[in-house]
Amino acid sequence: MVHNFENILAASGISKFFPGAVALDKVDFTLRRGEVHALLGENGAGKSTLIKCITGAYHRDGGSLTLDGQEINPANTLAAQKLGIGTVYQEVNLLSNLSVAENLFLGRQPRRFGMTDIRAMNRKARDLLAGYGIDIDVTAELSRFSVAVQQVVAIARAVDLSGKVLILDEPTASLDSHEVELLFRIIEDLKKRGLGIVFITHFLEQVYAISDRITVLRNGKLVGTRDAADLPRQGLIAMMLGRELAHVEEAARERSVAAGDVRYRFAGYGKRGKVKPFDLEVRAGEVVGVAGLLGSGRTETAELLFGIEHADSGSATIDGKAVTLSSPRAAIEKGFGFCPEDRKTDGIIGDLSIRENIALALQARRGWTRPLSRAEQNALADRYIKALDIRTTDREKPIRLLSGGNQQKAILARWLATNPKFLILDEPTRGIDVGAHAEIIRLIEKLCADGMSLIVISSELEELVAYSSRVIVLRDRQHIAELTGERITAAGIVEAIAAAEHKMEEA
Amino acid sequence: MNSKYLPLLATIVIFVLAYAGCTLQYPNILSTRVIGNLLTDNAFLGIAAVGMTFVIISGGIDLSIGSVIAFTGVFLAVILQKTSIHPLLAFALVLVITTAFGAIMGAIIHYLEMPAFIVTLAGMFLARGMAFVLSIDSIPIDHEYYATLTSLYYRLPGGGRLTLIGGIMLLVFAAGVFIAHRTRFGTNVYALGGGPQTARLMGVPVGRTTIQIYALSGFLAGLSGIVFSLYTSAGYSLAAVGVELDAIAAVVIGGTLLTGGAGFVAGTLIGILIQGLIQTYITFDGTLSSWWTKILIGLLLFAFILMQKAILFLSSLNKRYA
Amino acid sequence: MRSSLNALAYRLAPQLIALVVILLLNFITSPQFFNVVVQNGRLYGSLIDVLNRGAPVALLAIGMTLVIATKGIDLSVGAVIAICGAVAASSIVAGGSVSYTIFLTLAIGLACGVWNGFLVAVLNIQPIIATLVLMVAGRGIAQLITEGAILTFNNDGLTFFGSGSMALLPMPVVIWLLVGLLVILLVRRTALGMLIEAVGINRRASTLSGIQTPVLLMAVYMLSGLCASIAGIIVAADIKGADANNAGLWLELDAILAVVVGGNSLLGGRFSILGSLIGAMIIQAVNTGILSSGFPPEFNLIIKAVIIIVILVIQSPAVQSLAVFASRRQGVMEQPK
Amino acid sequence: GGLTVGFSQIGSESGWRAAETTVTKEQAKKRGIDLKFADAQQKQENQIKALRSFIAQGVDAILIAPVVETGWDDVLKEAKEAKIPVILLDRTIKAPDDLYLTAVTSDLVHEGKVAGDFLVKTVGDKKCNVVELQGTTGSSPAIARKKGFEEALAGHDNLKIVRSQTGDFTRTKGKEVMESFLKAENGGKDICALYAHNDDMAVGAIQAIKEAGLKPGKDILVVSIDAVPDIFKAMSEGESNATVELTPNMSGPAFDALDAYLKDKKAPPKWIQTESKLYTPADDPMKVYEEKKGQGY
Ligand SMILES: Nc1ncnc2c1ncn2[C@@H]1O[C@H](COP(=O)(O)OP(=O)(O)OP(=O)(O)O)[C@@H](O)[C@H]1O
Ligand SMILES: Nc1ncnc2c1ncn2[C@@H]1O[C@H](COP(=O)(O)OP(=O)(O)OP(=O)(O)O)[C@@H](O)[C@H]1O
Ligand SMILES: [Mg+2]
Ligand SMILES: [Mg+2]
Repeated sequence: MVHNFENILAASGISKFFPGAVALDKVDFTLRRGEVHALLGENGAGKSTLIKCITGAYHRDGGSLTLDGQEINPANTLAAQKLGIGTVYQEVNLLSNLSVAENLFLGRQPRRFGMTDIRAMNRKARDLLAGYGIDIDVTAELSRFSVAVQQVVAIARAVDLSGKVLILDEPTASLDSHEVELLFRIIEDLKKRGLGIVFITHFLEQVYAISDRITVLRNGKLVGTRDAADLPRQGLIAMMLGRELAHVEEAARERSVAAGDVRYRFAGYGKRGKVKPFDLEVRAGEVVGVAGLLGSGRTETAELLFGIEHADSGSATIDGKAVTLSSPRAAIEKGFGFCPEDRKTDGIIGDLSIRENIALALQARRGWTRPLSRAEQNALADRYIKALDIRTTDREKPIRLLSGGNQQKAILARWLATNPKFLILDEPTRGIDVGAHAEIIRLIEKLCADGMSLIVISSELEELVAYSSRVIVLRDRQHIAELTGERITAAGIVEAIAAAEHKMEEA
Repeated sequence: MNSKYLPLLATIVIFVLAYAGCTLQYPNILSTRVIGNLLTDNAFLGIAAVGMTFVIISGGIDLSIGSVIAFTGVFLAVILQKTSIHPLLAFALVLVITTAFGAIMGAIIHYLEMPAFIVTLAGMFLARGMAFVLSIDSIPIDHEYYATLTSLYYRLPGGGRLTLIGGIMLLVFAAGVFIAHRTRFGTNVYALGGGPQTARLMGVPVGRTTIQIYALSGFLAGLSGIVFSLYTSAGYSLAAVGVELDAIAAVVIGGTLLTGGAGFVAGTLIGILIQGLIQTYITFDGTLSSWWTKILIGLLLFAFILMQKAILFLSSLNKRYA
Repeated sequence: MRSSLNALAYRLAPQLIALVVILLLNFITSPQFFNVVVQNGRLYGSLIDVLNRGAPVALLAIGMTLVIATKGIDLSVGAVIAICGAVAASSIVAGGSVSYTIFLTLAIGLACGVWNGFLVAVLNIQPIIATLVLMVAGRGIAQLITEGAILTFNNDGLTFFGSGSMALLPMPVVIWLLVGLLVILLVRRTALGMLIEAVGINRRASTLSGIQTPVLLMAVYMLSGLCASIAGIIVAADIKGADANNAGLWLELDAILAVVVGGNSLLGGRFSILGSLIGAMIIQAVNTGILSSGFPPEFNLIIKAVIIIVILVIQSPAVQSLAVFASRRQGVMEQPK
Repeated sequence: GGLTVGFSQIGSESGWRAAETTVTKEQAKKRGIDLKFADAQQKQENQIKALRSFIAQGVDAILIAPVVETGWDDVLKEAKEAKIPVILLDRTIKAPDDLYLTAVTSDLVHEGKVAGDFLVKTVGDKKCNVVELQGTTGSSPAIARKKGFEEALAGHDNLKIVRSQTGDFTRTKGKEVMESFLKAENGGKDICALYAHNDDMAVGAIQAIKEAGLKPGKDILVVSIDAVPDIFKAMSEGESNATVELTPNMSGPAFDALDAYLKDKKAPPKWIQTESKLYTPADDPMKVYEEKKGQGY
């Protein structure tokens, strides 16, 4: 490895071992001044681990780090921050009990006469967020805001902290195109100021949109570093997966196939302060996509359907029979399943093993008196670990030790194990690598061919377009449009959202 | 108004209502004498509860404070009896000891990754054990400086007294509010309560903050012990048994979440006053047997929690997002 | 089967080692400690005393383990002991039959659990404060029943549970072993254990997975109340009287300590009842050891504190991982949450 | 009539104290006194609070059973300034004696001495190993009763305290500690007498002795203090050898003194000592038991 003077950050021979797993095996990585360097790889390849080794969140087990030619050994993230390395970790790592402003300025609050100058802090916070097009009450607790807003706050904080290096670990996972554009503009700006930027994502378009160089990891090993311009998309995927990926997204399917009878009917369904009453029909074997901007009420719609929130108006019928969905359990008994958006707080049971996490919903439905035998659980877990390609050393590993994308797959497995008839997926592909992404889309199509009904919420319009037979568009907690047939295109969805905006402004 | 102040507001509303209710029944309760007593009699509990508030906001718990108060009292009594050093010096000495005691517990909690409940439970045994070893007798303190300090008070109109120790408690609360909301340390305490892993990733010095929190609690327990020894002019190794539970109850009634991350120092003051009010009410009534006293204290505690829940629930109905 | 036994032994190794070390210390300070003889048809000796005197804490620890596994805590168990002791004594004194008395007492214990469970699961009150209500009021209720006096009784049927014996073992030992075994079978032979762990680790995610969280929480507090009521019967039967003022006083702390010394996390989740039972025996071994050592009582607390600290330090994750990865430096932050 | 008197009781930690409370309430009722009762749950701070609150209410007099000897000066001064006479019940305090009207108590050290003297007399010249069950560590009865007992034993080298441990004044602990004593002293064969700081511990210990296959009262002499009903039952069965009475009727003499003081301004003596009567099986224990049963023990 040439230690080029242009390198602002150089990591060489980084190793990291976990009990029973080699997460990083002598990985080299260099970051130049003024470049955007994409760090890519499958779920569990070791990207986040590398980042954490660089920022001192983990103690590395081998290798060295230099910043500006100087050897560094940040003992913790605070030390890294002081060295001018700002980081957005995967999953929003902010404190939801603090105010937005406090989150932005934690540890470096402006002070006057030795005490925190709250007014100045709030002012600076507002200014900072204004640069990202967000105008919110910065004194409110962070938990009041959606994942997307939180993500932007995390980015704003990291950018503000980074004097030399900015590291972004899947920062765009819960952002929509508008915010992504904003973020990219800011990155360009920082680039000009000579910062080095590390960018981790599973969206290949975004990689090509802004990166200068690309480093690929596989199974904790370095595969190689290339200039983005010289690496075609197929080549990149091959580097990541170690094999060619057959037909990535060209499975443009003929819609209207197998759209059976209407099985689920929600009429005037809504809840005051959450979602305005809406009508929804779902047929057997169809995928209903749900689109909308951030905070438009998609997740809340899903929560209403699954009985987490109680509808205060309207009725629900299944196969013509009226039902009440008073709790998740009631919904599950009717054959519902729900894969939540926030896997950390709503999905995984961190300390339980992958096996138990997968078996959980099925077990809950069977009741405690009829335990799944160990052998049954093992079979179940093995089946889905294989089917969804969950990367793990063994099924007894606590799920919190899995990489983000693999956790997502395990949650999906939990619901598939219950053989649901009606499955609600909220951002199912968030943080999932290209290989698995294709896998999941294929799975959705297969489920649907088997007669399952699905509702899929996604911010990735292409994805929605690919498998939905109908797309519901939400805005301001209101169902404003339903697209069918030919009208289901990315452009069509964007148009529907914009049209509503127009209408509202006129009103 | 910011919704996070709701629990605090609920507590204040309940307190005012309860006080009004008591006054209707026993007009004397509104006298400055009773109000002065409320402050004086709960001074030591209040001071210790401020420390407990910080600990609980950070997601921990400190069970050692009652024992530390007893230890402080015995230590002061013994040292003032056996040596001729000035009480102020003795105060400084004991504060150093209790602060260090707290800091060591904090260090054990952090570095050995042990639950605070257990570490401070051991600390509780240890501190009281040390008090026993110093002396099992109750020892009066008859230093004239003590007499001077205890005779300091401000006479309120109506015959009540704002005593030195009552004043100290109010000052400690003021300082506590200031530290919680106006210093980086304070924000770090809340950050720890929000999640130590996340806080660490965000660059909060978790170890240092943990140690500081328990050191602060130890310091305040020591100060509370000094106040207690002024209050009783004595040291006794069996004093202040169970004060930690009273303090925890006050903190929680004051709207602080035991899971950490949210709460108010000022709320704790109200919590203390509510408990004091319950007791005052019971003595004014004066007809309850020992057991009915306990049952009533339990029921009133329950009633306060319930009212708090009710107010929060009602207000959440009007909020847009739960 | 064998491998899971091995895993169990490995998991409980620190507790077992601690128990052995304490017993050896006891042997050193009082050499007669291991003498066990058969007398009056039952085993008799300091070692048996440890098992026998540890019964109330062991019983409480069984329920407490499950409560703690759900991320809760039950401070009321000491008071429930007092209530149930008082109920049992007054029922017997009033002429109730033994079986009726036992039934009534267990029902009252369950009712206490229902109350706690209701506050925690339905009203969503923080467990420590919810159970504090009964901790404070409960002792008052017990005194109300006995009117503050020690209610003595003389009924061989009831005293049998305190000082009788079965298969050479004192009844209290038989009872806690039996209850322990039953509860372990109950949670491990059914899915209950896993569901409880899931709720303790992530309540919301568990609810979303279809677990009936409130029912489960309620059940756990009820079991804790039941265990406390059994302990209450034993404590009352032991002294042939209900001492509402002192029965079970501060035992909740011992029970929590037993659970933690048994290697369970206070943050909920994974639990081992067997570990808690060993923890209870460790604590009782310390107590009995202090009594038979002949040190002046002023030192009791210090000795206890020091021993507990040493045991916990040895068990602490930090020291353990230090021992395992003797030289290699370990990640400080292991959980990417 | 028409007096209002505040009574700050320590708590209800033992049957004896419950009896004291009952007797006090009865005495007040008999004299037409309006008694304001406050239970302090064993906490001094609660007692001080109660006293302050009595003063704020303007009661005519205050009775207090102080939980500890020290720490009362300030609040007693306040009472004095408010011209409210204070009478101490069953325990004395370390404070200038002009701060209270009088103290109605037994002599705790003397109680221990009476128990000790009984043992010395009973044992005679025989060699005798005594085990002692102490009260709650640090409590004044435990300290004083130990002291008095040791005074009585001084000079009698044939009597020796071989083991002494706290039983917290409770039956359960009394039994548990006695069990360990028995095991440590050769199955109890080396123990000739038990001295317990209160009857409750003695009752627990008697059971332990029986369960160890020995005869309490014969193989091991049992001496204790308080004279609660249950010990008389044991005595009638020959299982206890002596108890020293601590009368629960402290309030009777207290109210008498108060009446005299309020009517005639006659200051009572500073210490009204109650009798520490020794009961042995010769005193018809069952009769005493029946007498005492109704007193709320
Ligand atoms: N604390 C830990 N203990 C054991 N194994 C771990 C731990 N943390 C991570 N791993 C393992 O290390 C590997 C790398 O994980 P990492 O989080 O770095 O993946 P990633 O490339 O960021 O994946 P993703 O795209 O899903 O975020 C995974 O196989 C994971 O299971
Ligand atoms: N820019 C914003 N400013 C203020 N509040 C917002 C903003 N974005 C989202 N929110 C709030 O966050 C909450 C999240 O709503 P919800 O999760 O139902 O939206 P969603 O359509 O599912 O969006 P997401 O893509 O984040 O999941 C909403 O109550 C919304 O009001
Ligand atoms: Mg990652
Ligand atoms: Mg959403």
